[in-house]
Amino acid sequence: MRYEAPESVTAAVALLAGEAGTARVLAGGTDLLVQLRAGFVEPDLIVDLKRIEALHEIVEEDGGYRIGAVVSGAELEEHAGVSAMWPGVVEAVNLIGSTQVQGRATMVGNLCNASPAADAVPAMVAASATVRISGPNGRRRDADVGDIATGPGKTSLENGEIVESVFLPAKPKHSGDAYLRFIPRTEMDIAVVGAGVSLTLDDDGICTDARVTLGAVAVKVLLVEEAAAALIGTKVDAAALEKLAAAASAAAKPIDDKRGTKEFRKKISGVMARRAAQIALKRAGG
Amino acid sequence: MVKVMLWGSLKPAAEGKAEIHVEASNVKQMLDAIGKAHPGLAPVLERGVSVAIDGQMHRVAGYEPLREDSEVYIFPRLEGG
Amino acid sequence: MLDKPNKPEKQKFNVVGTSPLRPDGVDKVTGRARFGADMVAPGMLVGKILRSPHAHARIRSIDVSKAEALSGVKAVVTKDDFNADAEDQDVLYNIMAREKALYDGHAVAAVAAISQSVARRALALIEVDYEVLPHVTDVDEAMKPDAPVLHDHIFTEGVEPKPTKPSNIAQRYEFGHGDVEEGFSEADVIVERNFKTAATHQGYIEPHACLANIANDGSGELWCCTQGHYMVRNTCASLLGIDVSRLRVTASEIGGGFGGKTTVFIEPVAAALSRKAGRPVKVVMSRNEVFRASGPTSSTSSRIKIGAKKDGTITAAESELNYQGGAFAGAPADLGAMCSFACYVLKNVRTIGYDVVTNRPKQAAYRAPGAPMAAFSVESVVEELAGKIGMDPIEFRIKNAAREGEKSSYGPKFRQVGLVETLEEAKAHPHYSAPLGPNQGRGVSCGFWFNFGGQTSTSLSINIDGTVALAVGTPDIGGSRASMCLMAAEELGIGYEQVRAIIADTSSLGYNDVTDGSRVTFASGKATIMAARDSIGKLCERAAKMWDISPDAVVWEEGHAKPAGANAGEFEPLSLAEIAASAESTGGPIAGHHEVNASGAGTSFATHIVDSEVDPETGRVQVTRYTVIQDAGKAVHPAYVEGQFQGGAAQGIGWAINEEYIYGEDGRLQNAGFLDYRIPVASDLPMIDTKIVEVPNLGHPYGVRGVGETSIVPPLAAIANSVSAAAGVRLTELPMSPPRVLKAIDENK
Amino acid sequence: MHQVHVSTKINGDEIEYLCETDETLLDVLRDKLGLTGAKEGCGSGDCGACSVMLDGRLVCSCLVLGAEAQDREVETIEGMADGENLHPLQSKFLEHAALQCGICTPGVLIATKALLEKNPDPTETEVRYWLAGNLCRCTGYDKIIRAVMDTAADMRGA
Repeated sequence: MRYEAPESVTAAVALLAGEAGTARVLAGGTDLLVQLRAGFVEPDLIVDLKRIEALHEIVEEDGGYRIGAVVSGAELEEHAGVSAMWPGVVEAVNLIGSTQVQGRATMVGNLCNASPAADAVPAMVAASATVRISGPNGRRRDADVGDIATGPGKTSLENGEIVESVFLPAKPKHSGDAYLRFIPRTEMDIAVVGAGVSLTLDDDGICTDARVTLGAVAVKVLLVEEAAAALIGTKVDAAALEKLAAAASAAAKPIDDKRGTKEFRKKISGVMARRAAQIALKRAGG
Repeated sequence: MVKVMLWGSLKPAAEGKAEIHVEASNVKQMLDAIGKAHPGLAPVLERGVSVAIDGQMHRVAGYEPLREDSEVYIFPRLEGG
Repeated sequence: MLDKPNKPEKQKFNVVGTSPLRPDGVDKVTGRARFGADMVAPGMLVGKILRSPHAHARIRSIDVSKAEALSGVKAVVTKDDFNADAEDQDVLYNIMAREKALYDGHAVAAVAAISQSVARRALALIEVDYEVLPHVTDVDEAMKPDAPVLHDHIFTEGVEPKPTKPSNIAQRYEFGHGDVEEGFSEADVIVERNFKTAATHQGYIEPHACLANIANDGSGELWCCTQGHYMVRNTCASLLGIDVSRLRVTASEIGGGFGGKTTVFIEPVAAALSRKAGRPVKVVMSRNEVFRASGPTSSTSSRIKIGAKKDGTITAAESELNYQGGAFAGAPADLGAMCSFACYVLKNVRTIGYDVVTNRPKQAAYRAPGAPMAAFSVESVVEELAGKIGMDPIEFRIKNAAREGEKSSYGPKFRQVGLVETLEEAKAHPHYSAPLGPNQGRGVSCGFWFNFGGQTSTSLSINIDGTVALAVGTPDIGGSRASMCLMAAEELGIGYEQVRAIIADTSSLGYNDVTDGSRVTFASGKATIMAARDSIGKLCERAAKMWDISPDAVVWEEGHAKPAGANAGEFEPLSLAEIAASAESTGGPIAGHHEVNASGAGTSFATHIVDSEVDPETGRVQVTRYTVIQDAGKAVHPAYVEGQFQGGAAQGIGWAINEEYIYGEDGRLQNAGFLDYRIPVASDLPMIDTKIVEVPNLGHPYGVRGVGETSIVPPLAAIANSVSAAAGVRLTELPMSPPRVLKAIDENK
Repeated sequence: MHQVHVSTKINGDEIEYLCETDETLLDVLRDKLGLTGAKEGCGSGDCGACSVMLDGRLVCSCLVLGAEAQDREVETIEGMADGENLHPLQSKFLEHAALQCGICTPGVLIATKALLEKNPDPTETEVRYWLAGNLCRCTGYDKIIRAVMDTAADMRGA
């Protein structure tokens, strides 16, 4: 196994594209090193992105924020601007692992690891986040966050492509977001169900826009439009929240595994979505 | 005579008796005596047993002295964590 | 019996009962302390073990030739490298599979190589031809007549007539007295329920680790983390077919054991590799290996029936307890059965225990082995019965509680015991009457453990400067060196700081039983006190020599030799330091020794109070308040006694709520890591309040009882009782994980 | 397997080592440099026993490659005391009997030191959540939390 720590995105992409064997990108490493150790992957090349200065940055862009691929959870939390604008996304990232893991783990890594239970992803999708992808020969493209992971451990990224940043758009007035997950303990578990909600109110407190997402209940994050529809046009009152919960439970397509049963996950999907919506509502000033 | 009390599942090997009386002045003599009187018990005794003498537990009691009126309980060998 | 005074020899203490800093403390906060994996030796190789991926499989053949041929591989061992005539055939089979692999994780071969990566590659080159067999991992399934049978030599013992067909039920145990049927007929209220508990793991943070350095002639050294290095020495010698005297075992600092390090797993393998390679070999388990291939607890199923009169008198009690103990016989069904009703005085009682084998790793001890599961089911029924009668659950327990002079449920009469005292303390504790919030419930439970004595050998040397070196042979798993120093200092009449305790290696002291059964502070403590007394006798002789009077005319008081009285003569008292300083001229070194198979251990009881909050929409349980009240006999080092109480409670909370071995349809362990085997993290727990009760054990000069194990007995039931109260429905299966609790709530609607 | 040459700073000392590319920083500290204070309890970032500071961030050294430490600064438990003077946290852990077996203690100390440097006045809940990645199986955390709170109060007063 070769280890390379290039200093530019171009060099990183070239290394990845030029590798005939298996290559893996190292951002925070909190998933990759566990997989290496367990023998799940035996790459021929590891490309460490942390020597690329540009990927450490959080910059304002069009009223939103562009967050570099190797910004750790701890760094994100310390960024007052992002935390104020998209508290749900920051909370979601901060739920990944322990304080120690927060010192390393990145939201892009969480995305590209493509676990169906990734915490950051439902929150990013709820926030309508996009990613910027660099590929061979200077190609660059933007994509919706929800289109990156396609199934457990699988992404839509092509050979040689890396995600260099996430863009969280400017947040409209009277908007709020939240992410909640269900775990048996208070910390350190993988989400049994995750729910992200982002909503916008008008001046009268009527919900004009909403995005509701679920994690860990399908092969990839679910954007539940029926659940969002349950909120739009309402004051996000009890009746609307119940409708949202029912829609979320109905949309969940979970499996039985060591972390929870199908039946349990479906039910909890509704509970988590409802509770997340209540927090988002409060944050929107509702 | 020392009164020896067997745990329930040993009763069949002692002709259904839960209580045996033997002459013995220490635990070794007692175990020898009951093994002789009830050969069915011998394999269990050989594997090792713990005993309680007048309420006092002994994980292993070899030559622990017994009184004429001692009350002894035999148990499976105790293990701890 | 009971004709002794009800006070221990000593009741006024100078240093015992204080909580000074531990002798190994600075090493442990600076990273200097050396644990199992921290030792190195020149020329050391890395040892790794190949493990079965199948729950049950016949091993047709093992081809190690490719592994042996790999550059950097220095030895490969299989079952053929061990002594087939070893005394304990089950341990032999467990450390290296023979004709069959009996569980997912069962060792089948091992390699020693020059590096981790070479060792890993060598394992991949070993070819094992398996014939996969049907498997069984559930206790109830394993007991069925048509279950796959693990061993053709197991015929259920303890049943008449003796079975003619082999089965997975190794033993049936029965205890009890009186007429249970008659007793139930006298009851006004009877509660009968079935329960289940999942297998849990001790969860020590330090994986098993050892460094073996065995010469080709079979003599050598072993360094390892263990609760009993003498046990390791004797077992390894037997499994390798070498003399006990050839092997010297040193116990490293141990990063938690809780019973799980009372047997061997990798030590004989490392020794066999080292002998074959002629070089030191270090073997360290990964966390995955710890879960799959060390010794978790039994999982259990049980049925409990208790009847009582309206006035609260229990008239009869019956328990049937099935313990799944993994691939070999020896599950603590007997201990569980004996402990199940030990908290109560019962006229009519019958307890039955079954020891069942399955395709899982062989269970090992875990803090009061067998008792927590039994207490879970019994104390759940006790709480429910109290509720049906309309009695306060603590009053109900006090009415039936074990007391001095009463016959225990397992037979013998109790000596001086402290159950009623813990219950009275619980009743009076502010926790018991504090208001509860919404969705909260309170539960109580009692617990019992025997506590053991056992073989102990201790040595104490008086140094030239008046300090004392104490050598004990029982590994220190919870601060026992500090307790030993306290007891030696107390007896010698000197300061705690003047005594330093170490854990001596197997060649330096006589045999010591394993650190288990909550025996160390009691048994090694007793031996330490006696060794101190032995040295005091010698100190007095030296003083007598210096004064030229008879040794009988010298007494030892407050750390000084003094003339026994006016007739002995007028001499200024001689301090221990003064006598030590002139040792060379008075006869040479001064030391004390004591060797004993300690008896007189005192049984221990506890009462726990728990508040839990249940999220009715998710079934999630949060323990919000916890109080442990336990009889310590005499708390030698109160802070560590509290630590034992708190640690046991925390492990019990994990067992009750989230910890479980999860097996897939394929018989493989699904959650062999700390991510999905969920032990409590700091944010899961409240502060754990403690109250030490001291009802002296008359079998110890200071009244000491063991404290380490009883603390894990009450939590399962106490939490189940609190969760049941909060959820409004009786929970009968552990762990009370969210899906299970939510299902119970929903079904109760 | 070819080895990577790494120059780094550990507890203030300039250190160079060669490591295999798949070796973790924990492997390097323990097996190459003899700094065995950091422990391996799980190898997957779930127990915190291998906690170290990397460029001022609390991390699990089992989740860092040895090769990544090039030009970084690493602090381990071995560097916590100042000569023969223990760090206040180390002293308080002893005073409060906040350790039993001691295997988790180096990691817990490194983690709590990082906490108090970031937040000198944490609540009990903040301490508990900060330490959620440091498993302790002996103490039930009670005395650890008390030791941390007490140290924080002392250090604020100092």
